[in-house]
Amino acid sequence: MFKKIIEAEIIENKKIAEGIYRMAVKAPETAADARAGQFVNIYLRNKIMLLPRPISISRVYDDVITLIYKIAGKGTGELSAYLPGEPVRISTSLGNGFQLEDVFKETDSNHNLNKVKIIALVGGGMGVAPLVGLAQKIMNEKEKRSFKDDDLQVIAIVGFQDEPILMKEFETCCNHVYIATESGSTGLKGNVLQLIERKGLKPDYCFACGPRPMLKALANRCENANIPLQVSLEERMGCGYGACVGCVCRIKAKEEGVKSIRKKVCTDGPVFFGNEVVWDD
Amino acid sequence: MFKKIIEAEIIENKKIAEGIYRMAVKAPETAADARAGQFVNIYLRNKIMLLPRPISISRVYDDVITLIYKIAGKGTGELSAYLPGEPVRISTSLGNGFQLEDVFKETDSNHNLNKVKIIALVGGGMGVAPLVGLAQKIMNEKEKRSFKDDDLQVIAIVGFQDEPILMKEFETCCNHVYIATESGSTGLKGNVLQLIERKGLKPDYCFACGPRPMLKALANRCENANIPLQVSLEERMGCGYGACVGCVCRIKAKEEGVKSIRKKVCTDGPVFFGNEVVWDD
Amino acid sequence: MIKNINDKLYHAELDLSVSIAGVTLKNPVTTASGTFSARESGAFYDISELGAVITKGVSDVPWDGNPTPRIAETYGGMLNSVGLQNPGVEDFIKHELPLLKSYNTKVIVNVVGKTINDYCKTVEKLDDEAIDIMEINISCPNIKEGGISFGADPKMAAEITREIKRLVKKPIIMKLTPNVTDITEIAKAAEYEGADGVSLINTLLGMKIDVHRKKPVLWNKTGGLSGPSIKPVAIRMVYQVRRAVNIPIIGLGGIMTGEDAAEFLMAGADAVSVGTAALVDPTAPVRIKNELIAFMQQNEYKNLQQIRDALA
Amino acid sequence: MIKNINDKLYHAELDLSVSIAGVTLKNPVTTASGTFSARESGAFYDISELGAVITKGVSDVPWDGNPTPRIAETYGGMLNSVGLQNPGVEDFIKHELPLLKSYNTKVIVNVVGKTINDYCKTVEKLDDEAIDIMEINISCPNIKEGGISFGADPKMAAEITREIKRLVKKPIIMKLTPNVTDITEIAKAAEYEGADGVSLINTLLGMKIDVHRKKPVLWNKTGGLSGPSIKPVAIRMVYQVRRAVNIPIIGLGGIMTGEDAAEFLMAGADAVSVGTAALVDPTAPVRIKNELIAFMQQNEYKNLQQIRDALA
Ligand SMILES: Cc1cc2nc3c(=O)[nH]c(=O)nc-3n(C[C@H](O)[C@H](O)[C@H](O)COP(=O)(O)OP(=O)(O)OC[C@H]3O[C@@H](n4cnc5c(N)ncnc54)[C@H](O)[C@@H]3O)c2cc1C
Ligand SMILES: Cc1cc2nc3c(=O)[nH]c(=O)nc-3n(C[C@H](O)[C@H](O)[C@H](O)COP(=O)(O)OP(=O)(O)OC[C@H]3O[C@@H](n4cnc5c(N)ncnc54)[C@H](O)[C@@H]3O)c2cc1C
Ligand SMILES: Cc1cc2nc3c(=O)[nH]c(=O)nc-3n(C[C@H](O)[C@H](O)[C@H](O)COP(=O)(O)O)c2cc1C
Ligand SMILES: Cc1cc2nc3c(=O)[nH]c(=O)nc-3n(C[C@H](O)[C@H](O)[C@H](O)COP(=O)(O)O)c2cc1C
Ligand code: FES
Ligand code: FES
Repeated sequence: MFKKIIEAEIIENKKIAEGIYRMAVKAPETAADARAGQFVNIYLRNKIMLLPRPISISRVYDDVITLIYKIAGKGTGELSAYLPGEPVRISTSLGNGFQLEDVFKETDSNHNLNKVKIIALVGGGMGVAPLVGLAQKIMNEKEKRSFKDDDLQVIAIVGFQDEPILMKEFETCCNHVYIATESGSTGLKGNVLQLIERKGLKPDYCFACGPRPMLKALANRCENANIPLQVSLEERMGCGYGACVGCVCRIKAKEEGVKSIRKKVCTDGPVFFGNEVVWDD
Repeated sequence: MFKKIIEAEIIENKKIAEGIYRMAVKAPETAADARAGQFVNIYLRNKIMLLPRPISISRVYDDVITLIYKIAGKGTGELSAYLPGEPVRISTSLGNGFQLEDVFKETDSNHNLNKVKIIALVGGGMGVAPLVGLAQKIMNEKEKRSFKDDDLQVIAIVGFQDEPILMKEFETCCNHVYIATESGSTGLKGNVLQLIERKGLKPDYCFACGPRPMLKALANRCENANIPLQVSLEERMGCGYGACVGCVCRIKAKEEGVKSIRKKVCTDGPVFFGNEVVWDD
Repeated sequence: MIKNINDKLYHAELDLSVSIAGVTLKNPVTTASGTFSARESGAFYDISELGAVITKGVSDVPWDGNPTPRIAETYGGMLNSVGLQNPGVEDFIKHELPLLKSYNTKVIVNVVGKTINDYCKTVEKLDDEAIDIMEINISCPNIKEGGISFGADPKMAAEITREIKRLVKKPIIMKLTPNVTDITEIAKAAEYEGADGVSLINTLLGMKIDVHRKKPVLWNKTGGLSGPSIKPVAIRMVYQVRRAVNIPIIGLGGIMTGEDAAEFLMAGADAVSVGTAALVDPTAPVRIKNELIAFMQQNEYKNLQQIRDALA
Repeated sequence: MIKNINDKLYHAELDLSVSIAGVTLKNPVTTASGTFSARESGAFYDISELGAVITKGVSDVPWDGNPTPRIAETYGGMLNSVGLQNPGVEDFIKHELPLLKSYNTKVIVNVVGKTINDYCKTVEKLDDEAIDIMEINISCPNIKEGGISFGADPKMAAEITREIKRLVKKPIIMKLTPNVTDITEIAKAAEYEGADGVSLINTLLGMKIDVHRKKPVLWNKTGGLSGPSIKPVAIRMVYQVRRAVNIPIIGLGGIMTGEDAAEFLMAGADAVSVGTAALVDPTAPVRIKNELIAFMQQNEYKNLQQIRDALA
């Protein structure tokens, strides 16, 4: 199937917190094969801004996808003024999402073999957006496999500057939600790493999305504790589909003689294993 | 009084002929001192087009001005999509309009002294737009001075490619309307010069606006017949208010030793006397 | 916008073909180096619709490129400081070229190097491969050594052209930088030394500072400016170079539409490349080809030469 | 957008002043040459609000400029080929200068010429007048003789700077062209010969073809590209020149907002000029000054030097 840029219809575009919006977009071709951790390119109307804005797919319901975005500049500022009923130019789904196969790979027939008992979704700031979709997806998988909570628990560990977002969504799909805020207004005063420490959380598998310093600290912790970790990275993009080599990150090389190579976040990622990433780039 | 760029309200924006629109704009500060032959700068929304679009003020009613424009490119294309109720950024009135003082200068107290018995308004294509306002203005002046048609007649001599515009407006304000079309669909098949010839029209004073070749031929004719002529010129503009010296035309010099000088259409014009203009520039 | 126009449909009336350095392109639209990837661009459109593909720069050995951020957006344009990251010519021949050859289009390989010797090693390896033309990038502003200096000095441009021409049988096109006082000097030097064509322009050297973060947006500080904002400079240079040399010109810089492509042809280009537009709209190269066809039909041009001859 | 901020209101906390070549401007915002006219710009705002006005180019004798069309619009920019039409220095001194002097702002007179002798005659006449600084335009791309060649060659730039410095007591600022391979060479030559400052950039040489009318849009074919589309080139050059010379820099090229002005200051400019923006919005110079004040307040800068020192 060819990838495409489509004219999608805006269903909803609502402020859900200070400077943060949820946009629901009817986009059958995007929704068809979207998976948690993938993103779409949004092409703006103001033609002085040429480059598409990459935004993670937060959730998918039938042929509607939802996007959670923060006003970070002129482009996202433009988005926030779009009205329901108006068209928006977006791409079909881009990048590689989170790999749930890796979690479930030994459990296909007999869930007693399942080694992963607790999955942690670790999110910081806007990084929580794709984790909501992931939580939903895991819940569906649990149902499909008739897993009980004894077989598999999903916990969300999320941190914010001040105002938490998407709490209801996490609460519906997760067994526990742990919150930290820098301001201390909700949950623990501090960050998600301190939260994990303080609550003594011991997940068997982690998925994470958020600011790079958070991801780096978490990767370090997971490596030491031997916990598999998938992270979704962010980088400034040109094309968002692999043509410009603008958006690279450094990944440990598998071949001999080479220490590391630069891979494209947009097409090789944005999701990588935490222990593949060279964090001190 | 400072000149200004104002946010005006669109009252009407209607197609009046193929590719031609009338926009009525509520703009008290522009309307306040607008005179026939002046123009406004329209500042576009699409910011890849930086330069204002100059459009003649066609008519003024109270605090509303009307603009008649043709879709000539992207900028006027954008204008044609504006909706009533929306704002439009325009300037207060710019340039020097037609000088009626010159016509009435010897008639102030006693209209028997009036040497001008027939005023012709000669328009080609979009050039008819400002002449409508002028016709209205002359009618008002006639009333003010209680001139009868014996004292002063106003005739419109207008030419078009195919479809005449603003005919009702001319008919209300003028004693006669003569029409030529290149296609022959209405009136004489030909141009306004041929129309003047054919109908044997002998005005005492002319005001004209239209394509340069028409103005040039008319200026030639008026000079030979010793008929005063005011023409409104067009030139590609940068600023529209006299800062960039982009929009010049060549005007015969009054000083000795210099043949001609370049003057700014936007601030020294757009209206000049036909015999001042160096037509073969 | 016209979509999916079948080339054949118009063959009877329209001839879009152009011969560049002895190689016939079925239409004049190519991809600009560094803005195209067979696998990823091919996910959006059928690459066989293009006159040729121009690959991203390949070098003798793998290049790592610059750290990120590598991309910044500007008013009607963008800056990049990718720094010519590429896996090296051998990897290119093994992994990328077979895929490119699977399409029905010509293959032009963009070559970069830090020394004349680098360039020579790369072109020698490519000369025996099933490629059509080599485009020698002597103009990239994003690497510290070499690169820019070759394209900014007529003597260096002459020398590198001469050395490469001595080594290879395949036609070579020199890709010129606009960051020079007189681009016709460089073009003439390349022509004199036997270059089979020139392509212009590469990016203008630019910079953007984030006044809130108080640092340049790009890690590399400066980067190459591309996109519609630079088109007037590109058109001027194509016009000047057309009047200075007789070899074919591939024109590029800010082409966003079929009319833009026609503007380059009128200025004197033989073919065109689409760069930044393909980042702004992944299907741009094909859309622009189709818009050019529509332009030719509306204005009754039968072939490209008629457009090139049209300028008064 | 903040309007009508009274300079005095902020004097207690904010110091906007800057000293250029021994002349103190009360704020760093000036008008770019060729985009300002005292009478006409003064119809839109109070000229006394600006740090200085820079006049359009004046020459020894009246210049007629180029035929029209002189203006073309481009993507995020514009081309002009006014060709330095002006009534000559004597007319300027008689008719324009008295009006300029009636405002409470510094007067910088832009000077153009076709030969060194032309420049010399003009600056001598201006040197005894009540002006503050002369800006020597050695960079206009719109005239056939002289002009561009002075600014494109370090030797010529040195020579003209030397000759003018010998003649005048007033400070001189050399206005540089971006159409060169290495602008720091020109800046260094000017500094070496005693220039009191440099201003950059003038316009990039560009061209636009009307593909429907099949001819260049400008009568003069090529013209100078200005506006926000060229800002990245201007920022890069100011950044480079700041690190090459010690004399003051007036930075310009595409400044549309107060943040753009701050970007030039961070890149190393001492003051800024607003050109094309004033055509797009007649009140731009004052608006930009007010936006710069707002930027300084929000980011707690107390003076311009703090902005200039901010870049990491
Ligand atoms: C894979 C991916 C997924 C993302 N998902 C989300 C999401 O779900 N919700 C959300 O709020 N934000 C998300 N972002 C960040 C979002 O793309 C930027 O905030 C947005 O592009 C800023 O655009 P702007 O015009 O408002 O800001 P400006 O700062 O004015 O943007 C200027 C330029 O910088 C680029 N840019 C700025 N910040 C970033 C950034 N952090 N990452 C990449 N490019 C950037 C823009 O694309 C643009 O080219 C994601 C980024 C990536 C790479
Ligand atoms: C004093 C004056 C009064 C005018 N009054 C009217 C009027 O009442 N009704 C009307 O329909 N048109 C009028 N015009 C012409 C109108 O300004 C142009 O048609 C319009 O600017 C075209 O803009 P565009 O973006 O649609 O076309 P484009 O061709 O895409 O414009 C591109 C550029 O060329 C300039 N341009 C193009 N044509 C002209 C032109 N003829 N004159 C000046 N600049 C031009 C535009 O301003 C713009 O900068 C007038 C022009 C002038 C100078
Ligand atoms: C992201 C990016 C990468 C580029 N990489 C190369 C390259 O590897 N070799 C080269 O010759 N030009 C390279 N260029 C320059 C383009 O090929 C082209 O000359 C320039 O971008 C102007 O065209 P445009 O405005 O259509 O993009 C690159 C441009 C961009 C935007
Ligand atoms: C219409 C116009 C006329 C100009 N005339 C002059 C001039 O007389 N002397 C000069 O040194 N620069 C002249 N310039 C160049 C500007 O002063 C300025 O260097 C350039 O436009 C870049 O700044 P901007 O992008 O803010 O316009 C002119 C620019 C424009 C647009
Ligand atoms: S953004 Fe272009 S390759 Fe990733
Ligand atoms: S348009 Fe700028 S002076 Fe007339």
